[in-house]
Amino acid sequence: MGLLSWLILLPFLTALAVVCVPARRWMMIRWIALAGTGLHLILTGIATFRFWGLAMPDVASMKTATLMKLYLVEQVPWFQTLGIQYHVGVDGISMAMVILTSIIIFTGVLASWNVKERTKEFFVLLLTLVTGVFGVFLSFDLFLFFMFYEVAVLPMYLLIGIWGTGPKEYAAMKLTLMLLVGSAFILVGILALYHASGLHTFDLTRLAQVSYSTDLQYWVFPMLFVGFGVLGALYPFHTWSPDGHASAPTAVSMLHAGVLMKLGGYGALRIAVYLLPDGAKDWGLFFMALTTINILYGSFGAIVQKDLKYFTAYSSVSHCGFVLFGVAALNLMGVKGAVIQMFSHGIMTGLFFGLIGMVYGRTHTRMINEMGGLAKVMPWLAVCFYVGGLASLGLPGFSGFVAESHVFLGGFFGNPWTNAVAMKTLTVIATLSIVVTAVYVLRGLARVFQGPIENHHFLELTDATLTEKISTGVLVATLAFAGIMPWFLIDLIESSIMPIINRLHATGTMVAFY
Amino acid sequence: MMFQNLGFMLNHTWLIPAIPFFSFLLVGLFIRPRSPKLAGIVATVAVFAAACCAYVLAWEYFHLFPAGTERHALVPWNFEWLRYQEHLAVRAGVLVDPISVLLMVVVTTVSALVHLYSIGYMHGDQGYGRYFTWLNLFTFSMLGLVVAPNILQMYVCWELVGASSFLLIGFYYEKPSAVAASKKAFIVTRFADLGFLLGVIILGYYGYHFFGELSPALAQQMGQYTAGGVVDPFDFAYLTHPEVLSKFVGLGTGFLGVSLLTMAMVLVYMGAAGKSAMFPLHIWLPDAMEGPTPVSALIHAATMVVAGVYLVARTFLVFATSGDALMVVAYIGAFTSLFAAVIGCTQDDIKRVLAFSTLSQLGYMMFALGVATMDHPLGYTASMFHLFTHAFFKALLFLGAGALIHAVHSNEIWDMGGLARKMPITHATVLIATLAIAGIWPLAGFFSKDEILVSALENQHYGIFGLGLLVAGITAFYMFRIYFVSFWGKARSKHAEHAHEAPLVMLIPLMILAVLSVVAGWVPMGEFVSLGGASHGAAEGAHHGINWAVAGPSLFVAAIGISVAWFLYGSGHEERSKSVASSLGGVYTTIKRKFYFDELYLFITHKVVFRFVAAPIAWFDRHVVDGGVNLSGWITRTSSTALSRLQTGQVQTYGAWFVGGSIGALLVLWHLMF
Amino acid sequence: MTTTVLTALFYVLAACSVLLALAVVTTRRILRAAVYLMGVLLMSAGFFLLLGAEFLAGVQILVYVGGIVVLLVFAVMLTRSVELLEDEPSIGRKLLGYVVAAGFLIMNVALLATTEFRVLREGTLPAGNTAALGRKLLDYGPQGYALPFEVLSILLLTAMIGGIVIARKTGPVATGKLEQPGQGGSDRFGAQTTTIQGS
Amino acid sequence: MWMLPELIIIGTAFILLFTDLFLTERRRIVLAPLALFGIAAATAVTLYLMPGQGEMLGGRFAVDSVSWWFKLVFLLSGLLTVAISMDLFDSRVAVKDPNIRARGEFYTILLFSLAGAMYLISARDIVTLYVSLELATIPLYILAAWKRDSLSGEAGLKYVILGALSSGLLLYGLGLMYGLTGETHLDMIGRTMTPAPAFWLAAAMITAGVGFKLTIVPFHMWAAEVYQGAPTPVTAYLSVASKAAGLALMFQLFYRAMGQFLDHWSLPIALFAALTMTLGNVVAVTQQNIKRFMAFSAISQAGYLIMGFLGTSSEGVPAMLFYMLVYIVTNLAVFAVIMFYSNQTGREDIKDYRGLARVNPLVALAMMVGLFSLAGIPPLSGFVGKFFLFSVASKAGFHWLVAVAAVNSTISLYYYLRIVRQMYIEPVGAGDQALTVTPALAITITVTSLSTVVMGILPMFYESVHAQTLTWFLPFIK
Amino acid sequence: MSFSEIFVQAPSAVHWLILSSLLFSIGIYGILTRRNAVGILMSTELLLNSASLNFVVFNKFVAPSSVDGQVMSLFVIAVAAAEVVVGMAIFVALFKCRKTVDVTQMNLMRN
Repeated sequence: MGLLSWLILLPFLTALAVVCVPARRWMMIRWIALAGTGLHLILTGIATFRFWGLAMPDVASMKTATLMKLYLVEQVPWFQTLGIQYHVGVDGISMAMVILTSIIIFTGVLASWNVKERTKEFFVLLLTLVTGVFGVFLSFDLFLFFMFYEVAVLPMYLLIGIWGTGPKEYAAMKLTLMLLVGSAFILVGILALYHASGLHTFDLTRLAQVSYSTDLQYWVFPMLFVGFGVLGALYPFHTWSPDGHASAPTAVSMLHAGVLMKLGGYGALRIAVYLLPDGAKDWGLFFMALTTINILYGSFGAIVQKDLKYFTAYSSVSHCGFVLFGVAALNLMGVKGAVIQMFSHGIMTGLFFGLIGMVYGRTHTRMINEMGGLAKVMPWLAVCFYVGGLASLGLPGFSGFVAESHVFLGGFFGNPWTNAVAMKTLTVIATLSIVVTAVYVLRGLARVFQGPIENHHFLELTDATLTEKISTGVLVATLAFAGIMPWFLIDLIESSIMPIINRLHATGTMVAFY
Repeated sequence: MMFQNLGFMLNHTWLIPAIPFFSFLLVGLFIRPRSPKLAGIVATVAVFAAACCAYVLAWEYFHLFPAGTERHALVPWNFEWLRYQEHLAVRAGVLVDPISVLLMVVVTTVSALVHLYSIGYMHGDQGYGRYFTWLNLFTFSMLGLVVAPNILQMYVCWELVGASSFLLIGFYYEKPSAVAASKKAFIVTRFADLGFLLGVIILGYYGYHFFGELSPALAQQMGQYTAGGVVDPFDFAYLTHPEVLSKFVGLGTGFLGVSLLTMAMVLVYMGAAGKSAMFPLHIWLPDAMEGPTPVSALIHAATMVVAGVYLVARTFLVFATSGDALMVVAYIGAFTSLFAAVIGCTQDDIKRVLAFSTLSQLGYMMFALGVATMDHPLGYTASMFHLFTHAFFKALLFLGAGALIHAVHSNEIWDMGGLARKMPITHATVLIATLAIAGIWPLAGFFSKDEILVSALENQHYGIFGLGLLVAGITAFYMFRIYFVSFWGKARSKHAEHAHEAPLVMLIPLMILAVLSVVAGWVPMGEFVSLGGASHGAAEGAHHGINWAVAGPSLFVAAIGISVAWFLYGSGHEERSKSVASSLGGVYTTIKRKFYFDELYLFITHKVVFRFVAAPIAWFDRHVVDGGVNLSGWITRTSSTALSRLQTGQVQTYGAWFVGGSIGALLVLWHLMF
Repeated sequence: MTTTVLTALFYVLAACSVLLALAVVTTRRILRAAVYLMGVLLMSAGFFLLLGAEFLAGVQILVYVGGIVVLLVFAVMLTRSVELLEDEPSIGRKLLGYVVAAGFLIMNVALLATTEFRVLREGTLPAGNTAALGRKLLDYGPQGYALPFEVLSILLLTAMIGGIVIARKTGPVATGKLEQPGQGGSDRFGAQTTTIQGS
Repeated sequence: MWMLPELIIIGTAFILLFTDLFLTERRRIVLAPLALFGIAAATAVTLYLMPGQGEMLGGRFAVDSVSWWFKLVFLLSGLLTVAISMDLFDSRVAVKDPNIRARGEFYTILLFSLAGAMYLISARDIVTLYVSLELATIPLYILAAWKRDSLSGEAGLKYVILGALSSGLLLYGLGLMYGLTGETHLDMIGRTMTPAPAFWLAAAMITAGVGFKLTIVPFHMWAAEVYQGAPTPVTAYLSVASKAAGLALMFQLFYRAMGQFLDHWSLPIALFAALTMTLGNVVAVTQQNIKRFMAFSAISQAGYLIMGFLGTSSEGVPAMLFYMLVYIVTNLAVFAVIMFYSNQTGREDIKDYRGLARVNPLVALAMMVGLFSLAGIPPLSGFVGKFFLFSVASKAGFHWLVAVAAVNSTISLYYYLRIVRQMYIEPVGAGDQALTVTPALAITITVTSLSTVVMGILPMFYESVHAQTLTWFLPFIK
Repeated sequence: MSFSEIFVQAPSAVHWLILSSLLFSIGIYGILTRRNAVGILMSTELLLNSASLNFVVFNKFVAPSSVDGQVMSLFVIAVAAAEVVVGMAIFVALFKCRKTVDVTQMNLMRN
């Protein structure tokens, strides 16, 4: 059993370990969860280094490759009669996503340190969820992918339903159902591809060797893209996200906004665009327009929000718009920007929701208007919040800028298949968001942290505890690291994006299986 | 390549931005939590070190090239920071050329002095450590901006200075007005940066496309002064290369009949205008005075606000290639200088007056650049010269004002008065600065202003020349207005009566700056800074002494301004000013209310954007989009109840369905078969 | 000549059986319906004779008329339906019945009339085919129906046991359900009443 | 020797019948284990004999791979039903139903019906087919009415009336087929059938008859009341074995007798499937009584099930068989919990399940696993089974049907989550404490829910079905 | 042709089939309209009867070589008997607790 299988399995084993602990020993449960996720962080580090060592020699050859190259591959036949196999591997994109997830879940466990009621179930579900997420990022067999995809979505229902706040059942149900309707479309698309390819396999790398008929691509691509788009908060299928995030408990909204929403962009890139280049060319402009709406709509929607979580949720809608925008731009910079944005937004929004949870735990309100001047009593949280805010408005020095500049350049540079003027126009419209983002971020933060303290019992509030400092510190450090030294991230993902781009340029060509 | 025989400092120019950066990290993360006092000292020392490096660098650079040869722009050190794609990367590095050296000197000097001054000024403030952290951050960002060898690094540091200015303006975060001001500053400049970004993207886009057509020899020739010998479409070395510029011209018109180059440059200028608070985007600067006074001195007078000017100077060749963009620069600059000067006459907050004077001086620099051309590039030099001198005397003015405020605990000039006797040193220094800005011989302002006016005249911009002359007069007027009101006459407030001289640590910077504001003008700027960087450049070679034909009138105008100020505000007869103000009536209030621009902006942001864009969108999302989702759920439930009505419990109805169903099946089959 | 007689006989019987059948489904006195049904079944015994299936006709009379109808009469008795005058079905019900039955009939006639059934397996039915039937039923070979015969016996046994178990007197019987409103498809009340009786 | 399983079942039935006479009320406790043992023995024999081919009685009774799998399905559902029903007669349960008596006959009749179903799939001529179908069905009328209270009786009444109607229609159709070919042997009918107009009449009749057993809309309406009124074990049996019998009937008639017209059938079957799953799911959304709710869920499952008939792809048969297998296990897991709960509390409403996860966490977990598997959530077996069926539909080109089905499974998730919500999210009702689980149910629940998981993860189950039945129907479709 | 001639021509398969389908439809009508459960049971008898008639008809007109059809109808009669037994038992049991067998009142369970 290889490293990657361990990466997938470790959270699940941790969950099992938690199951074995009697429920009243909640202290022990927390530590087990923390240990498991910490170990996972280490494993991820090891995997990253091994991947680096293996992948760097191939950079030159990948520049022209049209087939993605996987490393640390494990292939075990599963339902042979349908050509389903357990096929896990890793390339730059999934590596980045795994790192992201590993960080988020580690910090998430820290952030949910004070979950007292039904601790056991909470961590079991949380870890199961993460298992699904890792599975999605590492599996390269569509059946396996889809399986993990739903495993990642479903525990959310209970997590929100049980530990949530506000209209939690409604939010949980809405979230689950919308996401599963999305996955229904994905299923249709996957099956159509499976039968169209005639290869009798669900293996992504082999399905990519076929060039599908144009009309098939024409109707399958939107199905897949929208299906994944639902999870990627594609307008107008995004409305699960504000309610869901608002009523979810801290760690869950961290994980959900930070990681799960990335599954959408990941799938849209990995499966929709990679497998169906012609469809992507046909629909690119349409989805670019849609995501442009996303970007502005989300940021404008965030301006008038009263609840901090809704505020962040809408900003997430806007930022995830960048992801899909970059993907729809169909060129290297756009796609690269999309991937970087996935990473950076994951960290950023994880930080945001974590902080909101911590502030809420102290003030017991999330209403922006009821706060004010908190920077005086909780400077650490304030600083972290400002870092997050500045990162989210794309301040250079944080990863947000790297991503957004990539996406903008990508959109403006255009691609050979789409009307250049239209793409440029959309890009220019999208760039407006950097102003709007500044407006809402500064307004929100100023309301919460600056100005005099009106509510006097706020004066007794304390700053972050050690665990909270660690979790937020890790996230902030990651943001800054990715922003100041972007080349690590770029070198990591770039050569894995090349095949997708090359395939767009050279469609219909059969290339030998590596 | 010529990177062997460089001096130490040239090879290690990166130290100059790096020192403040590391001290920022050090102070911010480790020292500040433990001992604020130490933090202040470390930060100050660091910046002083940077300043020394800058002086050494200047010495080395200006002696690098034998006299008479062209001073090339060197990029002695760079590294690939951000690779967008093949041939489209950002090489972060340091660019050393006359103006960057000039700016480095100015920034480090003023910053160092301000740090020193702040030790005294901020003493005992609870945010002491934080203050120095941010100040270091700013210094780093500003230096990074100055040394940027490519336009994207410039944008990056551009944003960073914006952010640090935001943090420093909002330093007193418990003061709502300060918070509002910081937000305003950031958002307005952010809006401007949107233009900058778009300009950068457009330049990058076409630059990238031309890059492919470039002959390797040419590329190699472009990169000959760059470490690594490679240039990228974002590099200034590439953008300002005549070959590339001609290609840009070849692009022809984009839409609305505006050439793409012009469009790009106007957008870039939008960014510059935002930072330098040119006319429509000027509103943030006066409010920015909510920050601590030293901050205003450093950021909003001496350094950051001139970044816009610097940007235009940096890309001057591109602007010049598209003449229209340059005209935009010229006229907006000229208008701003007048506009701000007029408002300046009516303000009572000493810092605001200084802010408006800054605006108007920036206008000067801008139109100086605007009026310059490739063959009469004097304005370029003049602008840089004025930037240089202005940095010193304006910083001095602010710090002096700071001293006054420190003494009387108020910004209102009408709370001051009679301070000349109580604070002699401050008085002396401020007087020097005031004379300097009024352009009195032989102080710094005189020479630079004179050179600007000359350049305007040389390029037949008579209107702008006249306007400049007028503004010179007004400047003298309002500067002496505050001078008279605050220093002369009798004390108008209790604090003013018991005011006493500032501590030494604050006076030292004042005195140093006073000296500088005297001598800065004697620097033969043409020797160092000129377009194409040739020392003894052709055009201004003749222009060493003073062109009295221009200097005379300007001196005369200044004298008039001063005497008017004396007549209205001299000790004893302030009531005259009141009568004048009342006689002007509506006009006066309009000016005093800054032509109601803030109200206009408030209306646009709050009333229009929030109420008519954001709120409707939020409503739409909750009720229409989300409504759609809920509707689908409702439909399901309703149809469920409707359909379950079929289960009447009547077995015979079921039987009817049964047989009917079989008939239906038959019909379907029949329809399919026949 | 004989064919003419048989033909006439067919039509007569057909007419009678149809009329009787209609009477079965329309009469309001259930006992009469039973009698009419007996008539119908006798008629079809006649049909069997016409079709040359004497044994079958016999079985029809014995089992059906002698057995089933009697059983039905018992049922009528046991459910005290004798005296009660079954009231008319509602108009809607009737209409529904007409439409569906008519539709069914039309479909049938339309499709059957357009199909021509020709002889597929030549041969002549043995005059007295009782023996043939018997052989068929007891033959284990490819021609025989021993298996369904056995299965049928089990079926009848099951029916018998079941009938006894269900209809026997003993055992408490949950009463008082009638006043329970048949709402929402929920038989919670029912379950609870049984609970009460159980405890 | 091929008939051994059936004979064992019948033999067991007789033994039960007679031992019942000699036992006192208390001793009757042994009867259920006896029945269990008999079925287990039959299952063992079946497993031993499969996948042997062969025929007896001159071809009236034949076995092949598919019939073995069906027998396995029947036997398993019988086994589990008996296991569940033990709880019904267990003296320890809180709520005893006085009307449930005469244990021996109960099992005898159940086993007879089981035998009928097993003969059904082995029959090769319409006579045996019809008779064994009746043997499989008529006992169920009795069992439905077993409680003899008004609800149960009503269920029996509706079932018997509609059952008679459907068997009449089916018989009419069979008659026409006989008339069109002059054959009684199914294979011969299949070979000599010609698409005369009357054939479509017969086809429609047969569809009605099959649809009745399989609860295809609009022939499904009996299900709701019968499921609700019948004793819970019987409901469980109906929802699995009776449906499986319907599928067997459909195999016999659609593949054997009408195989050559199969591709014509695709569109009608797709329509029926879409109609069935949609109506079943939509109506289930607002149900309150859990048995009635399960009825509609079962209806929608039938809709998914017949997707396997689409097209003439050879994956259809194994996919349907595997899904049937998965379905009985999963459904019986759920019914075991329902049985447990109603026996302990006498409650059968969805909202009565509130807080179950707090008092009986493991039972609730089993219930959730079962429900999610029914909804088709990976990695549970329900998902895998559905996936294969969808794949068949997609291969036949019915992408729209796949979309409808997938969206439907989302709707179904909506109502399954209603129960999960009651169990997990809603607070515990005042004074609820842990309910005792009888050993029989404990074992049943454990086994079923575990195999629900295992069948989805271990490929061997599907692989063996696939390997044995992939090419089964090729001779029939020409 | 004249009235008499129609009657004179010997009944072909179609005549018989139309007859049986008439009976069948009448039976359906009965099932759908009868209020008394026993009456409905009778109507089902009509159904089965007409179906078995079909078999015999086909036996004569399609496959006279063997008596399969008659065998089938024999079985049908037996099955009908079983059905009646069960039905009757259920009705009687139901009558015990409901005091009626009117199917239109059998709607305790419904949505």
